Amino acid sequence: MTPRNILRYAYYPGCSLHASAGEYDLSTRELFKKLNIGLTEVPDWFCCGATPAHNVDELLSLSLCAKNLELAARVGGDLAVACAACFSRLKTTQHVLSESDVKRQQVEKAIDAPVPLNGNVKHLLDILARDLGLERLGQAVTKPLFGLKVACYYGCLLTRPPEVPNLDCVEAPTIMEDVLRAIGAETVAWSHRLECCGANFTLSRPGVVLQLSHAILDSAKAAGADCIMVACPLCHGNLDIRQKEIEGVYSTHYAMPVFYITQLVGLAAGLKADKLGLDALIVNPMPLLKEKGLL
Amino acid sequence: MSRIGVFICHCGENISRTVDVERVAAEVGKLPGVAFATDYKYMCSDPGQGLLKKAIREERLSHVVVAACSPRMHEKTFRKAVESAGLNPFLCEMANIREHCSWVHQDRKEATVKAIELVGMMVERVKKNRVLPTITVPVTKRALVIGGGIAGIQAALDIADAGYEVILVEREPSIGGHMAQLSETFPTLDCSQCIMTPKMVDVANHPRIRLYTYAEIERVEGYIGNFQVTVRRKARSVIEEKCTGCGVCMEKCPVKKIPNKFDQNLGMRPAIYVPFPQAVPNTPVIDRENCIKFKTGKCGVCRKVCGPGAVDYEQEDRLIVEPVGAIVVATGFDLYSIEEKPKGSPIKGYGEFGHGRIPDVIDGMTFERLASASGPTGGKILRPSDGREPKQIVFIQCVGSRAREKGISYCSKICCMYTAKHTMLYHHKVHDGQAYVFFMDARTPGKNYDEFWRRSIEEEEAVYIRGMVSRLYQKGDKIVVMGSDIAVGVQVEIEADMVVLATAVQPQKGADALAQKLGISYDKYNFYSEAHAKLRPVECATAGIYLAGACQGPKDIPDTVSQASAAAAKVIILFARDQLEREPIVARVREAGCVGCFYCKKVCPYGAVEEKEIRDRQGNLVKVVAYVNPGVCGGCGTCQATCPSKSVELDGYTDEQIVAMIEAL
Amino acid sequence: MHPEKTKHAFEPKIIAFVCTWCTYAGADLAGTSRMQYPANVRVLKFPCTGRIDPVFILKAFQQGADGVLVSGCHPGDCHYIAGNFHARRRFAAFRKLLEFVGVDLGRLQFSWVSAAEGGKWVEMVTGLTERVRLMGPMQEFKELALEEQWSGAINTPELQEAYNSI
Amino acid sequence: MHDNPIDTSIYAAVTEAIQGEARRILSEGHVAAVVGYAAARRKGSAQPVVVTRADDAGKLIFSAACVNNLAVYLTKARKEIPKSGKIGIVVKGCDLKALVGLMGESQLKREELYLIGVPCAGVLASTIQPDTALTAGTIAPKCRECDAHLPTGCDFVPARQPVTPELEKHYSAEIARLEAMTPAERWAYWKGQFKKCIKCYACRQVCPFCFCEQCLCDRNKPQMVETTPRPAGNFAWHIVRAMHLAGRCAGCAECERVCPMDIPLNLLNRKMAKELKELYDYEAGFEVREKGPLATYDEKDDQSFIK
Repeated sequence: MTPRNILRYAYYPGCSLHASAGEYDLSTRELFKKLNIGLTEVPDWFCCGATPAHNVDELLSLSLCAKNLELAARVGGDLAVACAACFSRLKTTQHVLSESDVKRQQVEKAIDAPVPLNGNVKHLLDILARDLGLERLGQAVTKPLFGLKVACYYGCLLTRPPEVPNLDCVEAPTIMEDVLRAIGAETVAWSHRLECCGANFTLSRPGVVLQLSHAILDSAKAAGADCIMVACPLCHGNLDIRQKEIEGVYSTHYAMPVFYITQLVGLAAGLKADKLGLDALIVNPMPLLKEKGLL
Repeated sequence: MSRIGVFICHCGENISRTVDVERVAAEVGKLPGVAFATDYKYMCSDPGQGLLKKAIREERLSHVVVAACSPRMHEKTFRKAVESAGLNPFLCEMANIREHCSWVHQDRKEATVKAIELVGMMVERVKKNRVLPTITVPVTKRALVIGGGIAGIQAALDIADAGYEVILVEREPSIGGHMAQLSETFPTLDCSQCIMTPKMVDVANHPRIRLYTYAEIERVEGYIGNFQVTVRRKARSVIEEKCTGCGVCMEKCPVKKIPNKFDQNLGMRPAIYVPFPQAVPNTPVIDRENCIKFKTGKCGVCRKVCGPGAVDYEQEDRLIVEPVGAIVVATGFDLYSIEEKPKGSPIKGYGEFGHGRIPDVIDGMTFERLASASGPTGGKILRPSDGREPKQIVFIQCVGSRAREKGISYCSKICCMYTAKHTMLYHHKVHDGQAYVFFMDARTPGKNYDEFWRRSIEEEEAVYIRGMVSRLYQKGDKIVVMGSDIAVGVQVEIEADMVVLATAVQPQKGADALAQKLGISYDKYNFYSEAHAKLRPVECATAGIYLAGACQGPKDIPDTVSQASAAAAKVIILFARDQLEREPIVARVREAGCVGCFYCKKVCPYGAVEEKEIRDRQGNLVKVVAYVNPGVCGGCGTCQATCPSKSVELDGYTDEQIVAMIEAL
Repeated sequence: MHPEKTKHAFEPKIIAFVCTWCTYAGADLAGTSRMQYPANVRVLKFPCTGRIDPVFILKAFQQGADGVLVSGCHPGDCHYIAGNFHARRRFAAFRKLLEFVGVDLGRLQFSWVSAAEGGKWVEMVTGLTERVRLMGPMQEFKELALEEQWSGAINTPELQEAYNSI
Repeated sequence: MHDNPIDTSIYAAVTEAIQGEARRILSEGHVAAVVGYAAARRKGSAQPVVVTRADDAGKLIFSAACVNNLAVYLTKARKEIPKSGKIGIVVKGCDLKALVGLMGESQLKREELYLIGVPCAGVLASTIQPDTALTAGTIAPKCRECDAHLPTGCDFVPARQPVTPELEKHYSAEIARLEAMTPAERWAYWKGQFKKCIKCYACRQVCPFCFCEQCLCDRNKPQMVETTPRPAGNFAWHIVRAMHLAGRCAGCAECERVCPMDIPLNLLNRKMAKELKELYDYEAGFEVREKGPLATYDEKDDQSFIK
């Protein structure tokens, strides 16, 4: 039997982490290695359908996730998910299928296997804050992020809809702040922690995304944050990649680095910049990190 | 052989639509012992009861079964009718073929079969019914009123004015309740304190009202006419009889900065305090949690400065037992919290709108204190955060109310009106300010109510936006309120200086615990349940206990006062008699079979079982058996179910009656 | 208006022992709210669940009940202060005994239904009726009632005929 | 294994001590009578006896044949017992539990009794000839799981320590076996057992707790339980009996001993005792308690079975 304090997970990176958010994947793997948390990538995983699928074909979207859940169950253990959208879809699928026998039967027919409805799907945040625990996380810190003022950005999917993720309080979560405080960073109180960034509209209706993300960046800046921390590749895309464009459209200046949670925690745990993919960020974080003496 | 009469009611069409009543009468008529069976349109009507009485006389009936609605509805009616025809009322039973049959089934055949069986069961039961003599108990002509808000005050004054003694118990140091906190009242805008304080003084001066403030109900025993109530008088640390109310102690108290609950924590008070200047009694209380003397043992200034020597640090809680005959419950309401999960509440908090962490997002009661001339700002509308006058103010209605997803589906009833009042008060005090109201529906039934609401829009320039607010957040020193205007179909964003939430009306904290002490029922929100929603709206199902005010459901002041007077009238009706007839549903011991194991005594929740010695003629002890005091017995029957030899029996629910019903299956 | 009614091969007999203050009132509320539930249940009213003797449950099964529902006030809500607490212990023990002698506890349902829970009453009655319908008739006690004394088997044709004609 | 002898050598010394103590309390007038065991006519057998004179104290014995629970002679079988004065009684640990229960139910008063406790290694099973040696095979089933070899709280106990080997537990094993069955199998088992019942009511007669003047099952208004020895009535009787003893019976197993049809009656009682121990952590017979587990409650009692 595995001792209780050794953590092992099946790992579902999701498409973004193999593409635009490669640094999230890299930093997650490196950080978990450093923290002695086992990750086994689910063999043969595929897209969860993310934000568009369920608007087009509910059965398809449920089946995609159900199949992934089934693949993950073969690995065994709880399933670790990095992307907020994947997390939301996998959890939603479990929720919908356990509420409706009819849908469950349809999906089981489609994937030709029983859906594991009781397996735990966990976001990385949950694993760091609760499974590992803030105390052990704190012990792993070799370079506390003293003096770094971070705006924790949850986005819309990590806590919503209220009945699904059960990660933290819907309207006033603190899990990100808890993690950051454990690694020595300072967190700012700001208003747009849970707003929508526009997510997938980044391609189809960029105007909407610019407006929404502008409000988020504006609010973070007004609150005195040095940088933003996210736990979702879609949020990251909109806040980081689009930042330059937003500055242009709204004639303003932010230069606000946007980190993944694993990057900041990795930094505090003593990982080097190249192991965390910090060079892959569009808004260059190096000047800030140098200024704060964190490199 | 019994001659049972069975009467099947159509209840208009309520029963006959689904149940073939003629068929039921025909089938039941064949049962052994049934001498007469008929059906009738409305059994409870005067002709229906006449039919019943006539049949009893002409058919020489020995027992009666009425198959109609729930016995909870009309058992008393029919038993009375049977009694007036000369039969013992307890020889009449009801079969419930409406609530338990015609209304819950649609298949006529199934419903008819079920009705026949239900009536058949009752026929078998009634055969075993015995003549039960009524039990009379004396009535203690004193009333207890719990809660010293407007409801309790009104009820206490009415009962006392009728000539009976009243014990008024209030949890806080002063009576007055929420009404004393209000600024002005709708729909007349007269000052709340001006109409409230004279009544408070009346209570204090009334020769027949004994007032216990800073006191709670510890225990309630007994039954209608004969309650024994234990009141806990919490240690006030000031002797009421000695205190003159001069207030020197409060002036000299070195601790000054304790948020005053009466002012919704906006104003400050010392550690020895009265909650507000017009408090009744005007006797201070020491808040032991904040008092230096109690925390460190040093200080003692108040005792030094008190001329009459009224300050007593050693005072302890006192338990006082008061015998009363009736109880009026008037514990009032509390406001819903927008925090995530308020402590001790059965209902989750709203969990939105800043969770109570944005200082300028306040609730309606806080606004009342700001608007009150005797409030912490002297009646000026000022922001709690920086004391500036808000120029844009947003009112949000239905915060928690009618929010099924938050666990509350009811309408809080008073918010539409008080929000309209708030917009007016605001406009009167801040002439260049603008008020916005987000609302779902405006509910303004009541005399002069709709006129009042229209005035707020038409004359006082409040902007009403139909739609709900999705969220609000602090931005600089403004609060950004984001909502929708569904009338126009646009999203609205207002940068407000202050936001007032019309949070839902909820029962007082601890309402459930009090209900359990009293043995009264309450709904899932902890509002107390009346005996009948329409016909007995002020009585509890528990005899001798009456309800007044918002503890029963959200109510405005006129409704509360009306109900309080109604409750008082009920108490006065009860006190008009010297003796009270009580239902003879009590347990009796069959002494021949009793072996004195006293299991009955061990389980009796009322302590009604006593030990009785049986002696022979020479005076030798034969055995010790149980005896049930019929005045104390509550009639639950737990003793009988527990008795191994079934030597104690609950009249009206004997084993014979119950087994007869089971065997009739 | 009327939904299609399914005919079932077996209609169980359900007997419900309820207290008058909470569950009976809850059942009344189901009525005044015009909720619908199977017509199989027959309600016996008691002042309190504390009055319900386990023997009644046994008796009900012996009299041909296929399912028994016992329901009263939620803990703390007892009109008689503590009757339901006593009942809770009594039934906790009694159901273990029934289980031990081989009664399928699927046929015996205990619940708290308050005066405000008309919907829960419907849920309880419907749930038990449907479950018992699937389980089939409660044969055990019925067969027992038909069996003669161990020494008095019906072993002659005349006796058999006389027996059958009863 | 089954022939393993059980050491009963202390019984001779115990007998002597009982006689001595009985003689003393009778002669000093402490008690009006002593209820105990005396040798009966068949070789090695014993029977209950009431000794009222100090001279007769020598009749008292204790052996592996002293199976009866004498508690019943203090309540409903009081005929031969003097009406007034303190009564001495010889009690094994198992019998003492019944006395303790009866005190809790106001049927006996401790101050009216003089308890002579017996250190006991076990007695013979009811099916064994009384002159047989006590072995792992001949010992009574209840003694296999005895937890009261040395009675406590008595007025007098001979200072002897019984040797008590660890034996296979009979009732626990049987309960576990039955619990593992399906409901239908259990029903068949009990049906087979209860079918045998001839309603002689010996079980009721011998039970110290069946002290009701009129048994519920003898009443006819209403008739709660069918009285004829037909399977339906038998079933009801045994269920009612087990329910009425729940939380009270401490397992003297007299019902099972006297049953002429060998119905395992104590098995039902032990099952109920086990459940009440698990549910409410209650064990009958260890201390005088005013309220048994079914005469009291805790607001936090388990209600997982209630919807």
